Amino acid sequence: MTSLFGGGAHSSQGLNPERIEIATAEIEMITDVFNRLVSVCHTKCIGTRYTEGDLNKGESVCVDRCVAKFFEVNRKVGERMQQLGANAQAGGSFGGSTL
Amino acid sequence: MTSLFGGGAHSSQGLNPERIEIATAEIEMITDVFNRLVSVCHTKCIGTRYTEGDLNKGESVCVDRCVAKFFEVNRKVGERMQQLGANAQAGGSFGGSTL
Amino acid sequence: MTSLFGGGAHSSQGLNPERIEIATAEIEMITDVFNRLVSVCHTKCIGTRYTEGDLNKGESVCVDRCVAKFFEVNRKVGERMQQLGANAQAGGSFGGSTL
Amino acid sequence: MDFSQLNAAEQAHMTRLIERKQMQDFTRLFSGLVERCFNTCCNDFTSKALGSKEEQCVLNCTEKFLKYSERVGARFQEQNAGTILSRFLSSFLRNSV
Amino acid sequence: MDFSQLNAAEQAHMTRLIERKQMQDFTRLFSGLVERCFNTCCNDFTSKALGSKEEQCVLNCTEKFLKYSERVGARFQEQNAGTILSRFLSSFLRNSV
Amino acid sequence: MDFSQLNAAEQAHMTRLIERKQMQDFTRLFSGLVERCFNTCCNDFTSKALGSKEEQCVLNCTEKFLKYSERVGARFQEQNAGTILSRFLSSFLRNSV
Repeated sequence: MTSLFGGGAHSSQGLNPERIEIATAEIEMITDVFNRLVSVCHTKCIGTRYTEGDLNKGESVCVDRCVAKFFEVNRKVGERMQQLGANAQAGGSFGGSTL
Repeated sequence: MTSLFGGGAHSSQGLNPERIEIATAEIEMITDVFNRLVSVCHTKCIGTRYTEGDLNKGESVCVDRCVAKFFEVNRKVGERMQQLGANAQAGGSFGGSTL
Repeated sequence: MTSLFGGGAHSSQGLNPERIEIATAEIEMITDVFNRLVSVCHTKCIGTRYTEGDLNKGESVCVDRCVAKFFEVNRKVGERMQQLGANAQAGGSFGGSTL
Repeated sequence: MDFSQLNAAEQAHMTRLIERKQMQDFTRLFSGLVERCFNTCCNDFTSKALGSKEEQCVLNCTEKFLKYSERVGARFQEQNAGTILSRFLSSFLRNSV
Repeated sequence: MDFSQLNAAEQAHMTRLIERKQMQDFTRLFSGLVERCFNTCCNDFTSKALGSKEEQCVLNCTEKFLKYSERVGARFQEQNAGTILSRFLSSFLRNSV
Repeated sequence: MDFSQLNAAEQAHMTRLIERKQMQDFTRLFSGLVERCFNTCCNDFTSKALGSKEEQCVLNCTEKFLKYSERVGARFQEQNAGTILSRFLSSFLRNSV
């Protein structure tokens, strides 16, 4: 019982639990980032008066720049974390060691 | 391996993975809506001075109206989404196509 | 099929579903509390000007007190809930009975 | 919720899942309550001890929140929320297949 | 995302998982939208009925949000987000083993 | 946490689950950090490029957040949080059966 995905199948036909878990973590990360992006750029760019249902010109341009900038920040934060030696293990010192 | 719930049992005794997944999605949706309702009506109706532990009259009435109005908005948003042709597949174009 | 963890193995070698579920709930609770603590004390203690990368003295002291106070509040809320007779079953009347 | 279209094994599975979800909801309710009351009641960090005003605020906040949640839960059920939402979800899923 | 390193069984498993995630995302998108539009458009609780101004606000809020999400989704894909993020995750995991 | 009441198979299962949770926590920590720093540091959308002031703010925000999280994590452990919270949960579960 070495895996949440049951079995220890490592054959080329079966499921390799580790590969599955990493792929799952990737999917969860991308979804999480996307959801935060949607929330954050909405607050930055979309007015709250709602007199119309269309995105106006200013909002559209703002959205494009907001997404680009968000990815730039994504990269900067990632680089800085690597410089500072944070990794998933160190990450364990936040949530992990609390367990 | 066509399902997260393992096996492809479609007999009347076994678990039909698709039915189970839809029922699970229903439960998750209702919980999610309820949690947001709790949060949103608390902000709209409950004072932050906390000089007493009881709901006062004004707060109680506000809560009842807030819940009713929230469901009205729920309906309106659902109808508008259907008019605009958004469905779970199209929904895939938010989180989905990002994968 | 009495458990999400499959099987009803209660032997000393197998998995006891109930014990596993309680341990899982514990882990989820601790993670949840920790994440909220991180968010809440950041807002209370960390300035938003970011002219430096270090925690200054004032911020460090604030963080220590914030964590201590948060646990104090944790205890008080827990005690009050028990006095008022709220338990996981009653908790079912929030999310639960909504299902 | 209406699980009448599910067979016995599926209903047992869903019941189990709902029980797990309730345990999860309860712990989330608790930590959300702590966060909310802490946020509202504690704003002085010149000391690590909880002041008597802060403590009273936390106790009232807890009590009021429990009463509040009960009221919201009761109204939620009256709205027949489960049925409405699952009908909504079904119609979207049907359109998407 | 690039699943080319996975075998057929693993790819099938991931496809299934992505489908579940999309269903989840959709319901979360919906409830998030309701929360957002309700929060912005409804501030008068002297009545439980939705006023005509509030209703118009909710309809516009919904339409605008869907258009907004589509635009963000398109930009997200152009950025090749999936590839960048999985490379990032891999490099951290590699460092940590 | 205290898993001494679990048998070997159960302990192995929980260890695996904790590892998964840590990976999840790490990715969530990362995306939460990006969101927080972006929110605080980026308020000018007349250009899509990150200005030098914005960039410095993001770098400092990241560094400070990591130091902050470490400090909170250390204090959290000193409080013996795991033990207190699981005792709390147990007592509620016991009352509810």
